[in-house]
Amino acid sequence: MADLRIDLAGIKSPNPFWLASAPPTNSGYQVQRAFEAGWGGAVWKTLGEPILNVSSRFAAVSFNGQRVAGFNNIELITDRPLEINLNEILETKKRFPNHAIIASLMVEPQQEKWHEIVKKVEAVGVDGLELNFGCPHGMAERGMGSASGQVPELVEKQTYWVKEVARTPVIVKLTPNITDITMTAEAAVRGGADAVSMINTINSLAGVDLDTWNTVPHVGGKGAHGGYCGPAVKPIALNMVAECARNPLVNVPISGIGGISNWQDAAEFMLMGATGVQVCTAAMHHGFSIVEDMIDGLNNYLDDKGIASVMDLVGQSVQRYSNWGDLDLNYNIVAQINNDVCINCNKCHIACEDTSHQCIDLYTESGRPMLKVREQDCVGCNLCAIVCPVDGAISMIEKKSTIPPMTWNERQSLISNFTR
Amino acid sequence: MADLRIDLAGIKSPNPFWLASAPPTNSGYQVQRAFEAGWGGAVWKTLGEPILNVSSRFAAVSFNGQRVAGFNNIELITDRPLEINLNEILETKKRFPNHAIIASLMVEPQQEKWHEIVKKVEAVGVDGLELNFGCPHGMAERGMGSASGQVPELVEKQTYWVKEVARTPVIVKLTPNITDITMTAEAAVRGGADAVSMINTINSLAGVDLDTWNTVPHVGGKGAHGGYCGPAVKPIALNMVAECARNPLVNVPISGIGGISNWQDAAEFMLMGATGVQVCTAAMHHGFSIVEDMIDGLNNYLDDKGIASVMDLVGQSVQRYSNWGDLDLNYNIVAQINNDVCINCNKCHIACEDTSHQCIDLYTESGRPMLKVREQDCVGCNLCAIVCPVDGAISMIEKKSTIPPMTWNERQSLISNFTR
Amino acid sequence: MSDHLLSLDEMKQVDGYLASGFKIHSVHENLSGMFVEFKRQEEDVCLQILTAEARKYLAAKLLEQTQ
Amino acid sequence: SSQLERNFVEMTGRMTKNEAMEEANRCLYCYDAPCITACPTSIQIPNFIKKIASSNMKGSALTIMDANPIGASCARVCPTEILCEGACVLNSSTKPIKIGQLQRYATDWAMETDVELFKKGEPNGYKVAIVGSGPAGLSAARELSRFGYSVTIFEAEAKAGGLNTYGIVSFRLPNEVADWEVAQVEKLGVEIKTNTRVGVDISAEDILTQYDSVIVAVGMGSVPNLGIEGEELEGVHDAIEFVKRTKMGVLTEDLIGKRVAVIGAGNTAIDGATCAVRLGAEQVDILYRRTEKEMTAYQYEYEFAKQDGVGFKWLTAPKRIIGDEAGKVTGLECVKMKLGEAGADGRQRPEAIEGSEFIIEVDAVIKAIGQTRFVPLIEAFGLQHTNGVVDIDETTMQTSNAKVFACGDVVFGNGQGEAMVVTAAQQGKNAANIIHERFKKQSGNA
Amino acid sequence: SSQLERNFVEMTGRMTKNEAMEEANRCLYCYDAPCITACPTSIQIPNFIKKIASSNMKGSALTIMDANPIGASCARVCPTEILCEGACVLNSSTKPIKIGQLQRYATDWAMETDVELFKKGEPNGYKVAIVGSGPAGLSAARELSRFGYSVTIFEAEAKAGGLNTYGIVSFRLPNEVADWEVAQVEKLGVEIKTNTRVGVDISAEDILTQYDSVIVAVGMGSVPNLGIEGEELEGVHDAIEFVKRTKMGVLTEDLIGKRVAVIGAGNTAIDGATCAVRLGAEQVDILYRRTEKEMTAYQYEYEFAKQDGVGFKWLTAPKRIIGDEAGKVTGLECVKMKLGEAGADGRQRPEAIEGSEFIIEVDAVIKAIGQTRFVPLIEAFGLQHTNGVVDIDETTMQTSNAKVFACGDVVFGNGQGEAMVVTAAQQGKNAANIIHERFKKQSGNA
Ligand SMILES: Cc1cc2nc3c(=O)[nH]c(=O)nc-3n(C[C@H](O)[C@H](O)[C@H](O)COP(=O)(O)OP(=O)(O)OC[C@H]3O[C@@H](n4cnc5c(N)ncnc54)[C@H](O)[C@@H]3O)c2cc1C
Ligand SMILES: Cc1cc2nc3c(=O)[nH]c(=O)nc-3n(C[C@H](O)[C@H](O)[C@H](O)COP(=O)(O)OP(=O)(O)OC[C@H]3O[C@@H](n4cnc5c(N)ncnc54)[C@H](O)[C@@H]3O)c2cc1C
Ligand SMILES: Cc1cc2nc3c(=O)[nH]c(=O)nc-3n(C[C@H](O)[C@H](O)[C@H](O)COP(=O)(O)O)c2cc1C
Ligand SMILES: Cc1cc2nc3c(=O)[nH]c(=O)nc-3n(C[C@H](O)[C@H](O)[C@H](O)COP(=O)(O)O)c2cc1C
Ligand code: SF4
Ligand code: SF4
Ligand code: SF4
Ligand code: SF4
Ligand code: SF4
Ligand code: SF4
Ligand code: SF4
Ligand code: SF4
Repeated sequence: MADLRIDLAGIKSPNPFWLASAPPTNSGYQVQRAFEAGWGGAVWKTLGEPILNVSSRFAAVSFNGQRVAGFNNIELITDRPLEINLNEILETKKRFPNHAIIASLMVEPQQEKWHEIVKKVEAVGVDGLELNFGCPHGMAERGMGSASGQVPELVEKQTYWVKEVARTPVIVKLTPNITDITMTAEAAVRGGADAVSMINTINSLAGVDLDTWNTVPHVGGKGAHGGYCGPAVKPIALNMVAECARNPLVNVPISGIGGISNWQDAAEFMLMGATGVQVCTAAMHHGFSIVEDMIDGLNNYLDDKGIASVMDLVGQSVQRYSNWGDLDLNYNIVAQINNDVCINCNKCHIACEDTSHQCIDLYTESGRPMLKVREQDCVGCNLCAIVCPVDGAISMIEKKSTIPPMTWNERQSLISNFTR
Repeated sequence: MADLRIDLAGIKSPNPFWLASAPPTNSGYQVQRAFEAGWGGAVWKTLGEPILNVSSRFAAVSFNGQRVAGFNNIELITDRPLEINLNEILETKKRFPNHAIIASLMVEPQQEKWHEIVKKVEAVGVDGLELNFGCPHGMAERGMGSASGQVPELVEKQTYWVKEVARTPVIVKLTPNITDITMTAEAAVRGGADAVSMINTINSLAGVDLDTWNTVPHVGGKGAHGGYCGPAVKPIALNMVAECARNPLVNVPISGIGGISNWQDAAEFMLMGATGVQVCTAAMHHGFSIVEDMIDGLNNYLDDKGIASVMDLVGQSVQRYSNWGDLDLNYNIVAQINNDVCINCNKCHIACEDTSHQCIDLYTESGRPMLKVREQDCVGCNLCAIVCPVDGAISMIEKKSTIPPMTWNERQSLISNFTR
Repeated sequence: MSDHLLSLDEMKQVDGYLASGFKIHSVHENLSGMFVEFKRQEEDVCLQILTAEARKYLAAKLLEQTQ
Repeated sequence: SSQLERNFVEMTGRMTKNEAMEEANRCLYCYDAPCITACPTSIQIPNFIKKIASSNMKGSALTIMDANPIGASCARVCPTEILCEGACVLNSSTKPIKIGQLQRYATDWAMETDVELFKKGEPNGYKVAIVGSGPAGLSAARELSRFGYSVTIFEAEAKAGGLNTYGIVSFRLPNEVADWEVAQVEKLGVEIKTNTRVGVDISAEDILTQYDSVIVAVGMGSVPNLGIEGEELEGVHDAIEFVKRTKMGVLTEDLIGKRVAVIGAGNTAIDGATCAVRLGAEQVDILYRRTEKEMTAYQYEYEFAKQDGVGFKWLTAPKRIIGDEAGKVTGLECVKMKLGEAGADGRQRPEAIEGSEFIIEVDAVIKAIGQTRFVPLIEAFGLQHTNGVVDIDETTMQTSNAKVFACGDVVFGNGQGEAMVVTAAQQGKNAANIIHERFKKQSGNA
Repeated sequence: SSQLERNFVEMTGRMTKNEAMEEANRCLYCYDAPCITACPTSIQIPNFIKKIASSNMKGSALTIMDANPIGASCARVCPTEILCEGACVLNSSTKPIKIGQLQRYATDWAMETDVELFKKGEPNGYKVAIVGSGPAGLSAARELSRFGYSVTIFEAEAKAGGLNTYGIVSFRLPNEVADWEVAQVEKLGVEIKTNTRVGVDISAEDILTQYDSVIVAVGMGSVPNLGIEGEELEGVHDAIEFVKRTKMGVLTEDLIGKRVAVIGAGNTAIDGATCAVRLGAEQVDILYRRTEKEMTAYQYEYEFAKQDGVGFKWLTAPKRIIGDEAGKVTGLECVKMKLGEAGADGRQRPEAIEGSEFIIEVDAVIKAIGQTRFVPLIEAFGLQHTNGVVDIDETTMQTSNAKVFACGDVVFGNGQGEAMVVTAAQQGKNAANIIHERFKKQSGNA
């Protein structure tokens, strides 16, 4: 039984699985159910001046018939008055003193407004604050959410205002709708943030109904851009986490968010630098009980690897993430096909033939169809292994290079000495 | 049999399906195979100073066991010399005079360099040019690709340089790794672009191997951010297309790219303003032949709707896309459950209970389990319908509102008159 | 949890004031919801509206009053 | 009785939309897919399945019906596990795609929406006569009509469709399906003269002179006699006639609770036996003079018959049918067999074991030992044949008369062809194609 | 012979990884899932399936085995279509999740990796004796040991496992599986005294005095006599003994080519009949005095037997077993039955039709008409019983002696319990839980 407890910038929770600020954390009833189900923490649905929501809010995209590969919403922050939320936080904290409750906050970019709300929520005993500079729609039009979050100076300044009064750790939640997220992460750190969390949702439109020509979702025949999340965004989020983790100026813990559906995703985020994770879509799809396998699976993984504490995972892969220019140009892998496992769908052949390097040959041996990679032509792109439907039929094998490692950067600097 | 021909800023093709600039358009052999299979056009793999590629280039993410929900690559532009590519373009154009061949170009941000390459490629008879300001990795480190594409001024200037000499239509391909894509789209238009295309790939990291702790893919144990594409990115791309389409300053045709896997996706992009589409991942996953159903399905759709030409689809839904502040706050829908179709998985109940508004009741009627929505508490969020695994079990029904339509913007301006 | 009954109640209160000759004088929104000042000649009452539904309703009434 | 009627309703339900989508999304969309090669009509299986997944239902149905004019019937009656599904690559990793069921899903959509799938070609002035409106004849007619030929089908029976209409049991192939396929062909302008038996109502000669080309697709005849005592007794049936009556809706109650012996163990025997079970027989046994191994019924038919409770008596041959004074069957004398030397066809010959005779009590005997050939008709057309199997060039389907082509069951036998709906359909297509190729050459349009 | 051995190898292959992943991803992860309710041991099915999908194999196996100490066997022998799979919501939209197969996939993983799933509890000084090491006894032992009890099992046979080891045919449940489950329990420190028949090798009284609690889980006895002439002849078998021999690896060739009659149509009859087929019998018939409708074998067993070629003779009862002078079975005289008035149990009573006697030639007769009860043992423990079925309180499993609990087949009958491995396992858990609850109350730990 590994130790699953985390300490993220001073916020402690029994395990690294928090619910992200979103519909699942809308009320005390819900957060208490979540804690009962095993969630280690909850970032309360963003508090601020209560807004109004539209009817028809969410849409999802399926992939090959599998539901909720991605999720889209045009919902705003809480539509309930602050006092009601604070009462429920108080009550929840009383019932679950060891679970983390973080208040997500969003107000207009004015010092007094931030001071006011921070004081109010800290008064009821939250374990930390998360500043929502991320929501991509609705609020942005009022200068809040991502409208702030896309401007490093505003992120820095508002973080600073919060830190002026906050006594609990402050997490700054970043928007992914930005050219370079490390810029806002750095700004948050400059403003005094104790941690950063990412990602909020990505600007998106789920689809167009081919019968009515309405957007999906639509509100009385009209649509607006929503925020995208769920499994589909995981690689985008993971990169942003990794970029921040390897940036020396972003020297604070990271709370990873975006497409986390199971313990494996969580472990990947943690290896890439996240101290804990937050989940929204997976809980909305399946209910709170999915945390059971998240906890169990992560624990079994750690036991299996002989790792005593989940905190020991944090950041282990960060140093392996670098720039393209620092990759070894002379490292070589080639595809190898195991014809005993291969089921002869020929997908690898046609993928390589049409869209890669035309080096998988089809042939017949004693009447049996076979495939073979012409290794000398194979560039090791991985495509065949990616499209292959059976485990173990295609392996990517390292081919020792005859020349020593050299990166693009090394090469260019070497060559530049000879450019006369 | 509908007319599938398109005319995108003067570039004509027998149908709206083009291969995007990527591995599938790497050589004449491939592009010719593609045209034989039915593709209407091809944007040649980006030409420029030939680069070097690393071994191990691609990775993909699965969703619930379904392969290639998203695709990730750390590949750069062509690694073959310009002359060889030009010869193959010439030959291909000769064999397929009615198909569109567009040369994708990327050189360092210098006027002569652009002039030189434009003249060379136009000399072999391409139908148009696409300026690649998008690739998110590798090239950016040399000031090309998205490093240019993220700076509106650079986009404008370079487009202008190209237009100085170009005699064929110029498409500017935009990067999605940007805070606001309409900014660069506008810049391209200011620079004289005849069209814009989007999206290129999104910065991403496909995953971390939980056994080796290496990045996926890795080059000799090291990774770098790649570009994300495939079905997962469609909602992000669709929104960017829509935002440009509804922006009066981006008054040029749009070539839609990003996650297009079938005719339905293509139709959605066209309704949202794209004049044609480009495809990469779907072809890499399944080979060129998938275009057959794209063409056939689109044609049947148009016939079915009684639409004579595919060009009549273009932009039909654009005017329905607006800002959140312009949505009607008083439009109401509620969920209704058809217990005859329902299979009693209770996913809607737990989704609403844990993560929405706690208004789906479970009860039993003559021994049969049943579900019912308490309509007065239902906010019409759609979540239950999204998670429901059977078609037709949950319908979202419009509830006539007792109060007239009013948008957020209308409401705020109304209220502001009373804020004394 | 269910806000429905509360919102009905709040809307009823709004209706009540309007029916008895009050007019909406001012509205003010902050962290605690919406504060509506009704006036009837010299009479002056302030109502705090908590629920989203009632806040939408109030805006509709405001529109009616201006038309 | 309504219970009997229910017994004859199509057994297999249609896939639900969820099921079809799930299955369609499982298909790998193989390149150079082995399932296509295994389908005699080479339906572009990955393509039609992809189209289901992309909701291009018309395209899906069209892909199927284009390659196979009898695609809706085939979806139900093909022995898929030895054809397309048997070749599916997923046999080796999970389970094969239910190609037949998906094919049914798509063609059912076409039947229900009654969408127009094909158009008659521009008339080219060339006339083709087709004798027989079974799968082979219909398939040839459909293709020829699309090419622009004026096509007339002569059909002896009152309804077109051949064995699809009169032969294959309705709990596997309901009449509506065969009827729809016939209607599809008629919509293309093909004239089907039913109740017109060539050789009786019109002579072969007349046809040969009136038409530019002739396709003979008459299938096979009735079940031959066993050549034993008692075949004339009441209660002795020809399996094909027996099934045909049920297809025509005649569901009599006279077999309820009775004992039935079926002679033979081919596809027809299975259909006869399972029909007898569904007509209420208490005990139905298939008697076969060889063993399980030599039986020609398919594995799935065998399994299906066993589920229906049909018994199998191997190495058992009938010797005499026994009747009562009223002329009704009461029993069957059988003899035990053993397998001896291999015969000319390479199969071990069954030999009677002397003195092993025994009698079983039965109320009905169904003969299902093959089908006779329409030798007089074949000879009236002047076609060379081998034991009633029309000799053809297997690639062109051409008979000994350059103007006459033959396809379907009429060319099946002696190691030539396969007696399946799907091969009949393919052969019909082949005949049509070769006619068209020749015509184009002749008229210099090549 | 090696062909015979192959006949007894497990029939159903294990799921491939692809297959398991595909199936696991199909599961909807229902809330308050009906499959759980339908599983007598209430395995958290959506959870164990989700864990397969997330590659948390240990978690998956643990979820199963935690709820069901006999989970590996149950994965193979549960009549899933009337239990978990029958309740799966996907029955209504596509096809049910193959829960049993997935359960096997996960438990096979545990068997192969031999991972430690459970740990013995902190010893609490309390001693429990369990009589019988079948599913019920093992299940109780596993739970008690986890709670901290010192547990001793007394088992009459040479190997532990009960009918899992000696009863259920190896082509459905190989010995390795039952052995592994026994080993899992032994690893928790449970002592299993095999070759120790209570009442013979140790008295009930001794046990009652030496232990704080006793669980009687002795199952049922052998098949009772038919009470007809000829039962002593060579070739007459008790179905359970007959199957047991095959489980012990004794695969004799003496049935090859022979005719076998099985009397009875319950689960044991099916196992006996299909074993006979696999031992090479040419003709195996199940004789049952009632009809198909009344038969107690499950639908899947019936279908399986039919596929194996087993014949079914309904409304047929044995009257006399006929032997030759050497004392070997040669035939069976039967009589036709009809269903008469409903008896006390509500079922129509079968009545012989006078004069309908007939003789069938058989070489062996397998009796499978139920099982006897261990009445002397039950009485030695001083337990109240009804016709040998121990009377219990169905929620606490307590017998008339407050110290003694009973579970499994020994309490099955008269409408009480179900004779299934999975219910035996659940009852074993229940008995253990109630013992523990009482203990906690006594020791004031509640
Ligand atoms: C009981 C049964 C079950 C079968 N089940 C299957 C199955 O499950 N799957 C499968 O693939 N195949 C099955 N078959 C085989 C399949 O039906 C045949 O292979 C197929 O129908 C052959 O098609 P055809 O067009 O050659 O001949 P037919 O379908 O026999 O059609 C020939 C037509 O020609 C007509 N005709 C004959 N003589 C004349 C004449 N002189 N003038 C005018 N018209 C004439 C006949 O009336 C008939 O309509 C089955 C066959 C039988 C008998
Ligand atoms: C042939 C056959 C096939 C079956 N197939 C299935 C199936 O497919 N699925 C299913 O769910 N169920 C099946 N069952 C039923 C299932 O095996 C039983 O319900 C289950 O084994 C009962 O478990 P138990 O622990 O109560 O008894 P048993 O498994 O009978 O175990 C009782 C144990 O007590 C021992 N014992 C008896 N007397 C004494 C004594 N005096 N002293 C010490 N030990 C003693 C016995 O040797 C035995 O080991 C089948 C049963 C049979 C006979
Ligand atoms: C319907 C919905 C509402 C959301 N509301 C908020 C919010 O109020 N505040 C916030 O910080 N993030 C909000 N989010 C973003 C989530 O907290 C989270 O960042 C995002 O969904 C990515 O995680 P996921 O992929 O696990 O869903 C919302 C997301 C959804 C789907
Ligand atoms: C391996 C790979 C290489 C690519 N190379 C280029 C390129 O050279 N030039 C370019 O403009 N886009 C390139 N792209 C981006 C594609 O053209 C396209 O914009 C992107 O893949 C989104 O489309 P999709 O979702 O259909 O794949 C590449 C994409 C991939 C997957
Ligand atoms: S790795 Fe790439 S180049 Fe090599 S065989 Fe596979 S697809 Fe072809
Ligand atoms: S993709 Fe895999 S299974 Fe298919 S042919 Fe290639 S190696 Fe074989
Ligand atoms: S639409 Fe939303 S609020 Fe309404 S019942 Fe469904 S999940 Fe609940
Ligand atoms: S999600 Fe759909 S199928 Fe499941 S219980 Fe709700 S309405 Fe029924
Ligand atoms: S026609 Fe028959 S063999 Fe061909 S694909 Fe269809 S079902 Fe398979
Ligand atoms: S072989 Fe199977 S998986 Fe491949 S295309 Fe054919 S049906 Fe699909
Ligand atoms: S133990 Fe049996 S009933 Fe329970 S889930 Fe497993 S297979 Fe199903
Ligand atoms: S009922 Fe079926 S789909 Fe639902 S959880 Fe159980 S096995 Fe999965």
